[in-house]
Amino acid sequence: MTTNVSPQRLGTLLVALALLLAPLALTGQDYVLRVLTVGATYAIAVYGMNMILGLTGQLSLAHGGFFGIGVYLVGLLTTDYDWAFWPALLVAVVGTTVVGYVAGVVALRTREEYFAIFTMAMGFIIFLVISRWESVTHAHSGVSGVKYPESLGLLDFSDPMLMYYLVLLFLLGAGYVTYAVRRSGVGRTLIAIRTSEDLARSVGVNVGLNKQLAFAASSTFAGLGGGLFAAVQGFVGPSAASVDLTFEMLMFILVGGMGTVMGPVVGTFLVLFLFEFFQDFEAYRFIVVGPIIVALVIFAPRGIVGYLNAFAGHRRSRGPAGGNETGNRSENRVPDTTTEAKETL
Amino acid sequence: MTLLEVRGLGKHFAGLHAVDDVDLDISAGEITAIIGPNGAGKSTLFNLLAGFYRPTSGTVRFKDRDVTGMSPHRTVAHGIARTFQTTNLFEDATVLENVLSGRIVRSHSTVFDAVLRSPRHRREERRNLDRAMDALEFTAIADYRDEIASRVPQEVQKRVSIALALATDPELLLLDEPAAGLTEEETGGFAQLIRSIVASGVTVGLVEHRMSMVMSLADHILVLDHGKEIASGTPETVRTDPQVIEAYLGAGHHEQEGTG
Amino acid sequence: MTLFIQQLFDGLALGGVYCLAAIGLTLVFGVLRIPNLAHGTLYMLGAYVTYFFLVTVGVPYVAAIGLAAVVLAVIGVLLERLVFHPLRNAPHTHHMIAAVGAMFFFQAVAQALWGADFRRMESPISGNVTILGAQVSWQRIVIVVTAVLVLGLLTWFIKRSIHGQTIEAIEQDRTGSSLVGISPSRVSMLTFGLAAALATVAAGLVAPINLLSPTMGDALSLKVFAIIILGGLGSLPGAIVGGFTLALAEVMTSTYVSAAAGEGIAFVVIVIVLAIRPTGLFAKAVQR
Amino acid sequence: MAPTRIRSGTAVAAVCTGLLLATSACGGAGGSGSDTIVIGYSGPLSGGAAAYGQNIQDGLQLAIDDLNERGVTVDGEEYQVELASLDDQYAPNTAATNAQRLAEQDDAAVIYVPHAGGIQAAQELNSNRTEFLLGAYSSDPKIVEQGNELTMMIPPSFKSYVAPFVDKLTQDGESRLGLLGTASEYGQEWTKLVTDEWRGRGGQVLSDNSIDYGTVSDFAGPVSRTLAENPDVIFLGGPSQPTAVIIEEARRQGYDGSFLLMDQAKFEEMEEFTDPENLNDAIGVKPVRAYDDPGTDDILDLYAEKVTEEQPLTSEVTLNYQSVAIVVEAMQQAGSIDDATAIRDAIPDAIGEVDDHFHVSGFPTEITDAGHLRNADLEVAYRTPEGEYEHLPIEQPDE
Repeated sequence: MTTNVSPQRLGTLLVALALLLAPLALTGQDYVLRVLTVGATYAIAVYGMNMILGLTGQLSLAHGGFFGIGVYLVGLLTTDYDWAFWPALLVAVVGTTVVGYVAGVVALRTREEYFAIFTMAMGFIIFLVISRWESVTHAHSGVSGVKYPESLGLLDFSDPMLMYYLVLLFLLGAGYVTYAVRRSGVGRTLIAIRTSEDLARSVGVNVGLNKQLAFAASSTFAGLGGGLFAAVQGFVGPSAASVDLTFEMLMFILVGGMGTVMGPVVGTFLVLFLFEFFQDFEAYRFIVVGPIIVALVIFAPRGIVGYLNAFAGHRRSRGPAGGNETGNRSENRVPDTTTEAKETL
Repeated sequence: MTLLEVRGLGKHFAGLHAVDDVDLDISAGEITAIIGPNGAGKSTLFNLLAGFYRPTSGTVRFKDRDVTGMSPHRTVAHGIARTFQTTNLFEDATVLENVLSGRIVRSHSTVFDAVLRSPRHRREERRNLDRAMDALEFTAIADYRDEIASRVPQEVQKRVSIALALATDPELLLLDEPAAGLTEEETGGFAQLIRSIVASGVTVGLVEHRMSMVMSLADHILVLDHGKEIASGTPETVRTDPQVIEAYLGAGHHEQEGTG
Repeated sequence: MTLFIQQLFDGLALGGVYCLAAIGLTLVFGVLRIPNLAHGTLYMLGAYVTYFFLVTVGVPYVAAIGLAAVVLAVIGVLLERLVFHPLRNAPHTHHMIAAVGAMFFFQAVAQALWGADFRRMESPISGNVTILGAQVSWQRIVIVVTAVLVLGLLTWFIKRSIHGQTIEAIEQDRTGSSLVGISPSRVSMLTFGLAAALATVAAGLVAPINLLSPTMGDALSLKVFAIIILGGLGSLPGAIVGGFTLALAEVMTSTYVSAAAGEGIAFVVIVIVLAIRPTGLFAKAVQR
Repeated sequence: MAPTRIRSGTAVAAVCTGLLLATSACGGAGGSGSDTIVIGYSGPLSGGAAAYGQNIQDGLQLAIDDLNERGVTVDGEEYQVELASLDDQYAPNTAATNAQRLAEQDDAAVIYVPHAGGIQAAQELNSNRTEFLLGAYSSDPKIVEQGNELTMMIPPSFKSYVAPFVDKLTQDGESRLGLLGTASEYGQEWTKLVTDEWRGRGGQVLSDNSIDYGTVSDFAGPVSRTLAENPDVIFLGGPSQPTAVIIEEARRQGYDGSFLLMDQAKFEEMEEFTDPENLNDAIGVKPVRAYDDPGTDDILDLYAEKVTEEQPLTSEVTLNYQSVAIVVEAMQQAGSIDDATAIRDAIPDAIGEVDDHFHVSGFPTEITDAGHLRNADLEVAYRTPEGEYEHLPIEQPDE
């Protein structure tokens, strides 16, 4: 470990600080706080996508569906079944993990594009079930009156600022887990799978099991994000489980940087901001936003954080860094069909 | 002592007998070479031993344990490591990271250890780093550890793949044409490396085309042709075996890459 | 029984539309390995451009479809040049997001040009014919016949013409074909143009029995993906069989089970098929 | 080396702080001067329901233009009225975010949302912290059943229609009802109500062939399924245009029974999309042009002149048009442009004070305690088998 502060750490610290201090700068601006809070719940789910796509290299398009399951578990349990929020959230997290694991058993039999489309179909089925199973989900009527998290001691979460900090806490947790995984043997395992399944197998990686676990873990994050989303919104409808949402999340992670620790946060907030900013153009905003997305994918295929990391890694000398700290120096390569290694933050 | 015992092993692909009724004993502490013309089934045999293919008949026993048809992640855990004929590395990762990935199979800490940074996890990470560095030094490429794997010279890449295999702490190392495409001089270095691997207590199985290298290195040789064993024994016996000579002459020039 | 016959014909007409749209998508995938999520928007644009020629300019129906197919072929080529060509070496994740960006753009443009409200496009082909007691409209018969015709022509094109053979060559072996002097770049453009034109024909045929709106391609997009996955990515016969299978499954499920089940059946079918055969019905051994 | 490190690290941070600042700044630009009244609107301006969203927007804008022309004075000060619109693509959660933005950044005291999901999501907001009066354009009665005190429900509740529609269409002993409604939120609610009503009278309800009007490529299948069961009456409806296509398809397949139309489908729009003959023997909401309120002719002209001549004016436009006039009048009565509660409380008095010009299609005569704007003499339209429109008064249930 180096003792001086690496650029990645500094960047991370500043992002964290910005997020922590945001509410203080935004007093009386509940709208921005709301965008940030909702964005943070998305970002948590995007960390899940990062786990399966960014680290393990499997493009799962069922993610919006898993998010929706989390949303509806909390939504329905706290209203129709009158549960408290916390146990409902627990059930949402455990429930989506289980659903994710079981879905993974079947889905991971397929590979590459087939896996992508297969999971897209699963996502669509989840959406159809949620939007059509009237007697349970209330279909398009949605669920209103989702409970706030019950207060813990003096903390009353009906205050938007506290709610924000609560979600932020979970977000930091998700970021930390990603960081810890990323620099551990587990992360090495997943990245090995992403780079070459055959080689990973030959060094003794149980490819099937690890993909399975990564898939389940990714849905855990989706469920957590979804559960919090339900509480933040108070009202939920089927659009919280749509395939469109999956693609939005995919956009977040791509803009932020796949496989990086900070990518999901930066990407999510940046794209959401872009969307909000262009709201003033109403329907025509997509004439601008569409090409921006295309341009980002073409010119910054590794995402903002991926790019900054490469930049930082490039500038760093080949110092005595610990193995897992070494940055990626292949930024000049054209992205290959195998997802590239994007190291550390 | 017989480390690996193969009896009646066969693999059929859609009507083709890639490996047919092969017996093989690999003794601990020796170098056993498998030779034969192109398409003889050498690589297929390796794939069967390492669990990449499931045999259609026969048994493989490793350290008196039946490992027939066991998936690769389990054979590696039991101590069988292998390299590939065409160098196969995590190309975008550094040399050290590549070798570290060989430690995955020996790691027991879980996601929770990683998240909680448990003492076990830290101990293990340290040990993994040490073992990886050992492997790099053993293969004499420690200087390249922070280079991106795809950007180092070919010879180094080949050494990385051996270091990667060694990092899994194998008892049996299966090398599939480790010196293919190298110069005469580099090949000499590799022969030296293989000897030192055996000296360090790891048994070696070797698929190789270069007769000179095989004859000078191997303690025991198995000759395959069309998936069948045509001869086996010491280099001396094999060299003079008429069937071997015929197979090699009949197969013509054999100094090429092939899928064995 | 009459109901069954009725639904059979409806299913065949729907299948024809699905096929025409799916073939373009599967060609693009087979040749370029791009899962083009924007395919549905090309279909939508195809419908509007046909509408433009038919209603605004006033050319005859068939000519309108033909002209629109040409316009869309150009748009398809532009899409390939501006969006997918720069991404030719990128992973499919990037293609998908770029396609979403293109989709946003095309939909917004269509809304800006033609408005958000539904449009109706009258076809000169009207009236019914009674087949075995079922009322089948001529438009639907035209759809089936055109689909079969176009599929036949396409097969001929791919087998017989130089360009078609190029497409097939690249589909089968990308590196090999570039060695024999075929420019993959030209083939990419050709494939995209062809795909967009086929989608336009599908849209031009189906528009008179439905309505035009900037989002008309969204639902189709998902289904067409289901079809080509079902058939096996890149497989022409797969797309044809998949198209008709899914259309009939949809129609029959909604008739004999429920309307909601009919909407979801396409996706249930892929989940089941892929769970059993992870590479689709007509999988080709694709070397990557 | 140190400088580069900082530069690269700062870049990440700069992106994020920049984003935060910019987010807080954006939207503020569209804000209001001291002499402006902002009416907020969040509706589907893109995506599948964009046409609907634009109709509502047109209604609001027409009213605002008329009001500005006449001058708006609140508490002695003159004001310009402005419309601030945001797109929510029909997503409830986006609608809520938009509503909050409109309330805080544009200081809109009244915010219109035209879909039940978005209305409910916005109600979670205005019952908590952000205070605004919600102009709820949805005929789903549950939006006023939640007891939200700052909701103003604009159209008649669809509950009002069900019994009279069924009454009319069962006069000759019709007993078999086919279901072919849209699978959208209130399409499903409607289907349920009609089913209950029909069964309650001993009629037979056939299989439910509800489909999503927006995604089905060919309506022939669902239609022939429905017809295969020989219905006497078919319930259907969604956006007018696909509804018209479905009706045409049913007639083409030889159906000669009656249609019971959900209130979202409008006769005047369907007439544009299919031969009006096909619509004979159908019951639905009354076309705007059939009203002879003081302002009806004016608004018909105005709409053709300012918005479009290609499409007919429907109650989607006029009901919202009228309600803006009421809200602004209420502001004048309350003497406040930003106190949502005061504005809501002034509505009962304001209703009677709105200039006749704004009475265009059944102007509300009261607002219920729950917040529903109602016209006591609500009528519906029945298109006879001969193609004439009959107007029938209906009873509205108590709320």
